[in-house]
Amino acid sequence: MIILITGLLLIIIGFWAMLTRKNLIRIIIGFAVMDTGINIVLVAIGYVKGKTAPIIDKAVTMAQGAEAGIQAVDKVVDPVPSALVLTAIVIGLAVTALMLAYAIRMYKTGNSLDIDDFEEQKW
Amino acid sequence: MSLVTKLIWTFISLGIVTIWGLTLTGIVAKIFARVQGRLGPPVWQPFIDIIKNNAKRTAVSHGIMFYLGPVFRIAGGIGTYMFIPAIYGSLYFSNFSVSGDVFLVMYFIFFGQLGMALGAGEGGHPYSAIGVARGLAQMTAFEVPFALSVISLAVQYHTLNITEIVAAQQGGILSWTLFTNPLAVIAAMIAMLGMNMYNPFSVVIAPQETPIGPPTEYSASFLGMLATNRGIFNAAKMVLFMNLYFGGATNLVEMIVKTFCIYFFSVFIGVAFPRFKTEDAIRFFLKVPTLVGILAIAVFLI
Amino acid sequence: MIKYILIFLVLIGMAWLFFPLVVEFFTPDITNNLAANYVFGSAADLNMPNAVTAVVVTYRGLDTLGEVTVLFLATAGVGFFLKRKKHMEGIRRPGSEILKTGSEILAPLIIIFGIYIFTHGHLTPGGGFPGGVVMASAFLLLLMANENFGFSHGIINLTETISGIGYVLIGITGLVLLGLNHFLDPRWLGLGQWGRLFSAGAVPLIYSFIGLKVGAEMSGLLDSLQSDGGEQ
Amino acid sequence: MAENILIIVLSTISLIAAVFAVVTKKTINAIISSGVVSLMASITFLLVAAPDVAMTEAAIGSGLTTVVFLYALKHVRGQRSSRDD
Amino acid sequence: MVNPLYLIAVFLIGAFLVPFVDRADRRLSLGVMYFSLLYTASLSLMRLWQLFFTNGNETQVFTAGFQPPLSIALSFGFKEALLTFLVNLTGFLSGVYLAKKLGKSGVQSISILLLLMLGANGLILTRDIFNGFVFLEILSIATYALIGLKSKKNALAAGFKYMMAGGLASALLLIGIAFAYRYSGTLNLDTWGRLLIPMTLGYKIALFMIIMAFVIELKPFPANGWALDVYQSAHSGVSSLIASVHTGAVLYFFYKLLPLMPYEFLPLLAGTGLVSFLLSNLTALRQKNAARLLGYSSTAQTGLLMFVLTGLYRYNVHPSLVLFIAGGLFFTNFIAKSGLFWLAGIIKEKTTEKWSILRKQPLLLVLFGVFILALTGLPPFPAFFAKWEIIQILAQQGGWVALTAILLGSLLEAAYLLRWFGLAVRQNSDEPETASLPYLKLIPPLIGTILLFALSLFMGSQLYVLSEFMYFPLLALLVFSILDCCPLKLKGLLLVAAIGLWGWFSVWPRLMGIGQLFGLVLIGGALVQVFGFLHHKGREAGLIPLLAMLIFSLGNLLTASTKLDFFLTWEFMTLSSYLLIMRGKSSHKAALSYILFSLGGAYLILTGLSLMPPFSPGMAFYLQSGFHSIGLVSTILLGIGFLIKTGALGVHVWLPDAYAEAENEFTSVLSSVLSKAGVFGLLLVLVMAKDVLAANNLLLDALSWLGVFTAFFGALMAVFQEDVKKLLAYSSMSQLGYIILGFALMSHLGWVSGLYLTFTHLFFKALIFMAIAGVILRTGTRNMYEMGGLIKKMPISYISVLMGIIAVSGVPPLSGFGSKWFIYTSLIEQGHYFQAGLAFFASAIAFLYLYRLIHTVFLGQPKPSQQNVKEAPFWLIIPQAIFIMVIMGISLFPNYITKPISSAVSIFIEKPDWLSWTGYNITLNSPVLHGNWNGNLVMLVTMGVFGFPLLWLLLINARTQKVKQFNIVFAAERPYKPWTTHFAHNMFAHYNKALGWLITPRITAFWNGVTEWSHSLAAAFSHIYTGNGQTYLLHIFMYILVIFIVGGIR
Repeated sequence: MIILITGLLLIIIGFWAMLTRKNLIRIIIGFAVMDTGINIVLVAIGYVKGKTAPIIDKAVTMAQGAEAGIQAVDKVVDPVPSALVLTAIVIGLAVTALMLAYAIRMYKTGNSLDIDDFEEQKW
Repeated sequence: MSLVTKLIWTFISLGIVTIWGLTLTGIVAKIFARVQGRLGPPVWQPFIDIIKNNAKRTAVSHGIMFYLGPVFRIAGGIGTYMFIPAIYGSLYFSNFSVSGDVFLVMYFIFFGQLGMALGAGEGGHPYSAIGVARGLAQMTAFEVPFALSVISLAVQYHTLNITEIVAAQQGGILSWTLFTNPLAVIAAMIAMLGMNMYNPFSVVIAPQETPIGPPTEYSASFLGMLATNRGIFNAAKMVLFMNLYFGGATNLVEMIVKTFCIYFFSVFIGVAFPRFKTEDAIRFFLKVPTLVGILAIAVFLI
Repeated sequence: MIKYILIFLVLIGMAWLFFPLVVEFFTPDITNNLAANYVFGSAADLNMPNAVTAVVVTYRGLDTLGEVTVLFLATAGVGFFLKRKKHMEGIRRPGSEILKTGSEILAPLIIIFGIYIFTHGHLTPGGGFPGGVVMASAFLLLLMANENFGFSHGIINLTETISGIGYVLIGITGLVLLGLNHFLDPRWLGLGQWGRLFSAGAVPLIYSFIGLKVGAEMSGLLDSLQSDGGEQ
Repeated sequence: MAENILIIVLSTISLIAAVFAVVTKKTINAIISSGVVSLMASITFLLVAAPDVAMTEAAIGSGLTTVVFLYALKHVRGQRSSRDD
Repeated sequence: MVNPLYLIAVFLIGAFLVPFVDRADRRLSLGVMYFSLLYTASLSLMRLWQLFFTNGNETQVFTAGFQPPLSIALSFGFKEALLTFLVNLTGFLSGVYLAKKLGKSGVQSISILLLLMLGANGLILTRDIFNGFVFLEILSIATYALIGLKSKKNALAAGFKYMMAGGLASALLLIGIAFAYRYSGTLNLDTWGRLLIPMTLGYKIALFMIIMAFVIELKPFPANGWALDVYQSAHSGVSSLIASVHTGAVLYFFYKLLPLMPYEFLPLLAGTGLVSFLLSNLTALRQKNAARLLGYSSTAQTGLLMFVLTGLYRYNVHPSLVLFIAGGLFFTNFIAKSGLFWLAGIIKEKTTEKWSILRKQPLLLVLFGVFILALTGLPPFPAFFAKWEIIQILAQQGGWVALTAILLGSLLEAAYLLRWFGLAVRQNSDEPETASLPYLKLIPPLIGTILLFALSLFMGSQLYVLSEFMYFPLLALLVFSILDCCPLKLKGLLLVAAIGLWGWFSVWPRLMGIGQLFGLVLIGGALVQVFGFLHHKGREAGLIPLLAMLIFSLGNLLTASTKLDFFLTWEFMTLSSYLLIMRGKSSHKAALSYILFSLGGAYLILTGLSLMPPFSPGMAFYLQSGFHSIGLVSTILLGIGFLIKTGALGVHVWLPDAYAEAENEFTSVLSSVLSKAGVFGLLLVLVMAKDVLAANNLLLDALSWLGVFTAFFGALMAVFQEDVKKLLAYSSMSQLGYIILGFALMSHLGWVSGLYLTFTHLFFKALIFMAIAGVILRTGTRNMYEMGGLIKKMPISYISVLMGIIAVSGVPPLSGFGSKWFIYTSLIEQGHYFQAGLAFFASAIAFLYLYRLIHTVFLGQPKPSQQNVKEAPFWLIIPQAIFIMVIMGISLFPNYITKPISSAVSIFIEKPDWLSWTGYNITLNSPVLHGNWNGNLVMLVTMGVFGFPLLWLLLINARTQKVKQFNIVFAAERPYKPWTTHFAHNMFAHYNKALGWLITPRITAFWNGVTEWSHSLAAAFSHIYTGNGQTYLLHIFMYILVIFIVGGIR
């Protein structure tokens, strides 16, 4: 629960940064914070009270193969959100990197990092 | 009645009406002169003019349309008369009124005017065009009360057929439209003032600034034809008014008296009033007479 | 000013939007059906202890393929934006002597550690992504230490291409060997013995390709980023 | 219980770091603190039984992302003064 | 079955391979790209083939050998196959288009393009929501990267704004997916759809966030500023990809998500779509930048599609029909929009004003026209059928708000698109010859056009039972376009022959009664006038094909047997006439107002038709109409729609300019023939609305007053025109007013008068227009005061005009009087006395303008500059001669026309006993009115009274002295501005003084006000697009919250 709230708060802080910061890099940091928040939310959703990680090692059961699976089912948390988060993290990185590349290009062509300097097209 | 007899009687009727029409013109000219304190031309002056004009040797023509203009004009005059039954109950004086009803007559009046306007147009004289423009403009305006009045008659008598309209007015002076539908008569009579183009609606001919208006360029036999038409056409119009509003005529004398009286009405007004400008004339016709015309219809709707 | 009020309102509004999610949230005691199936299946069908890996590499392998692609895309995109002009290498500050020496010793170790992480992805936490990143960090270290460290683009490209195509081909192998519905099915290779490195079918192979690819991509990304970024 | 307290502490740190990342004047501080947020998150992940995620988050989220940011910052150094700096 | 995974694998391998092979040669990597795109397109095509010709029941494929929901499933059914085919083909075309740019920009861009296609394909294929998210990210990131292909500041800024919006959307999506997974326990769409999950608030919010993420990606108004910037500044090839591929894929996934959404979301989404459609189109009105304009149009179309997918469910529409509609709209937009973006890239001119250089490039112009017309929703393009179906559904089920919004939006869209088209086509441009075309770049739009036509044919032929002759107009267009390189005269004669044969053997036998009469007017009238067009010296490219299309559609209008047939034909007619008007020298503004009013009218007609019960195919529409009875709403809508075509007062604004600016000969067709199509429609309405009208007397009264006011004001406005064609245009309007007046009486006599006037108006108006066409051709001016005395130079034209004006004015003995007589008698007979009075006034006013026309042009003083004017060319004389003969014929023997009309009318309104023919005498013996008219006798008497004086004159004027026109008793100086003293300049100034106040252009001012107002509104709306990325982000947030609150989800 706490984790979930933390995640959502991080997301909103990310929104805040996106909406108020003028520096392109700071806006991107806002996105990064938001991404982290989302990841936290995702993991929080997968958590099951008192269960261990979905890795069937000796701590979970000594059994092997199918039997291990039957025994482990009740003892581990949901692996799906973890899998999703893995993907989300990587995608987050990809987007962040691309945005930064954009910011750099914009800086080179427009000689500014201020988002207010990039509003030539409108209406 | 064979076609030949019909044609012969038509010619007789036409002859009478021409002579009467020209005489009427003469009388009016005389009256005008007397009112203005002049001696004036003799009553038969129009006949003299026509003969003189036709006898002229040289005529100037600006082209075919110019040549045809007077023909159109007189054809319009004669045609108008042809489509009106002159004397009620007389087979011989009914002309070709079976061709159509009062609308035919109203539209045929335009025939001559249009042709004349075109002929004058080819003359190339600006005065002609100005005169025509004024005449047409005024015409559109006075046609409105007249049309309303005719519609009122159609409502009243349930017919457009002139003969039937006259028939409905038989039986004493009180069954004339003049008394059964006075509003329509008022509207129509005011419209007639415009039609006859005497003062106050004489700006079309405008003797002062555009010498005699449309026929400016015409001379010789053309002018003669136009003058002839003036007689026929005026008489035809008077006959029409007589038929529509004053009980028609059962014999020639009645016809002559009635048409004279009707014509005299417009002359009387013409002598008494100054001239309107075109736009004033238009405004005038579209105000009171039109309103009267509308009322004339409205009384039948209530 | 109005804008700031609006922003404030919007943030409050978003919190308000999220609020019911929090209110209705509770930490459950049991996993749901799908999760149970995954955990069971990873052991039973795939002979793989790490259920997360089973989900990532096999059950939802297509996602991971996409994920690798996203990374590839980002690298390509960054490379595209920060295109290196020929002969316009940026001048880097040389690293300190200690860093240089240290990096020479550490880099191979880090690379080996990275390889370990992704090859054991089906057994222990970790896998291709962290492994790849660890490998890339070795590259980063070298990059920081040596001013003239010219990493051969040929090698990066080759690694990327081979591992990428290899990944796809493994997927297609499943399709060819096992049938229509078996894209990315690792079971065409023997499932092996529980808990061993060479078990769980082609999973270690796949994760290796992923690791290599991620490593190469991250390296490429860093390489592009540290370059001067083209004309000014 | 201890776990919960730890989680609360971690959450608090990450929230503070996040707010700092937004309000700080210097971009470099913001980058570092956003890395801290990620790091706290990855520790939290360890606590809620998601070691795979924790590793990835640590490596990518807090590690690589920060490096990428720093490299980007290097490119735009000498920028015209921006309002947030 | 073709495994969809091959699509994905091919793209992936291609993308991974490209950087490697690029080391060898750039061309090699381009080759890999083309191969991948073509191969995947052919895979999709193969799949389509399979689905059609072999068993195609199984559509789902799983990965990793497990059943969903464990694994990810992909679906590859008909929809997916078609969509991926289109997407991949477009991808290939874009690749061709971008070849040069990609070759220069580096190997990464090639990979990125391939991955963009991968994302789109994956998004279309996948049945897993998270997998969808991954593919969406691939698609989006690839798009972001490609926007940077143009390394300009604006493009980069736009790309960054796009990334901000896209990043926000993905964040929402991810949060939504996480929470939704929490409730559903699955990510597979099919499994999910079968679950019954209690709709708690949290679940709803999760779903809301998921769907809103896609809504944002679909760029709804007003949260779409970033998208517009992108469209404007990105490379046109990339913009085209975004508008087609990106939007298409996202939309399809949006569609896949809909079954998961709670019922209450759907109207909300429909509403957002509708708002987006309407307001985007409104805002676009002010846009001058071509690419941005396309952006607005694209967002609008997406909005409409959103509405169709989400809004139609509530009308119990079969899902396949919804798909059909969406498909029609989608494919049209898909191809046309990408085509336009491609063209925009080829033209390289930013503002729409500059597009007039297209005139010099006929091929480009045709392509441009096809795309624009397809987007406007004109037939035969798929969007037409889609719109037809939408309106059918909405009208029948009472979705009036949606219907109004869609039609209004469509009209606005047509306004700016066609304005653009007009700018491109207009002739008075002096741009230099452009350099040679980039032929490689021309391939994609060319193939797009072919595809568009193929799809149109497919939709039209496979899904509707259209009568085969419905295709004749298109066929004619095609055949004569092929023949277009032949000499004009040959083409024209071929056309006459073709229409003659077709009319006689095909159309005529299928007609009866009123149909035959209108057949004579529409086909016969047009046919005769074709000759007039043949006098031109050049080839007149495009003229004959369009004319053929027009005349064939006029014929089809009569034989159309279903509602769709009728409307399709109506639109064909509108389209061809619009293009013909565009041929005028500076007609683009006039044509625009023509097509806008026409389309507005067509939309009303469409709505009205939709409310009517179905008509059975095979039996001509007008015959069936007698047995149908339609409701009040339908009556009014159809009535107004057809009245627009006739140019009734209030909606006449288009008429004078369109008539004046069209080519002279075509003006004649417009006035004499085309307006009769509106009359025909009006007649149909009156037939079908008999019951309604009987119950609502007010309606007929209103119609009759409208008719008489049209007649009156038309005449009055004609009086004050200096431009001869405008004068005649207003005159036409006036005459059509009489026709309307006649029909409004709903009596036998009234209809006879209307139909009689329909005929005579054709004869005399075509006659005058053809003659005036010759005059304008010879004198080179339309201002009457610049002409004069032409009677000597052009006597035949003069005779034509003379005949014409006598007939128009209604002066006996010519046929015009018949119409007057019929109209007055029928009016009085029905008790419409005041209308009769006003009509009389109007017909008196007609004398003014008619005199002005004939006098100023043909009489009076000849102009020195027109000394060498010759008679009109032979080809123009032909129709005049024919019409003169016809007029004389029916004047002498009116029975040949009055009797058939009366018997045709008696099918619908029985002939009263009191109306009878004795010989040539038409007698009216109604209890309320007696009257008679003997046209034959009048003619004979007139000839007689005309003949005698003429004879007399000829006799006594043996020696008439012929003088020149200048030989008059008049002299004056030549002032500085000669025309101001010309008596014919401002000829009826006194009339203007008296009655001018009646014609102050209030109605024009009203319509101008409408235009002005909508433009200001557009400006106001467009100002929300401040260009600031953060503001756009704020818009998105506010948009989401507003929808959340408005939707009452919480």
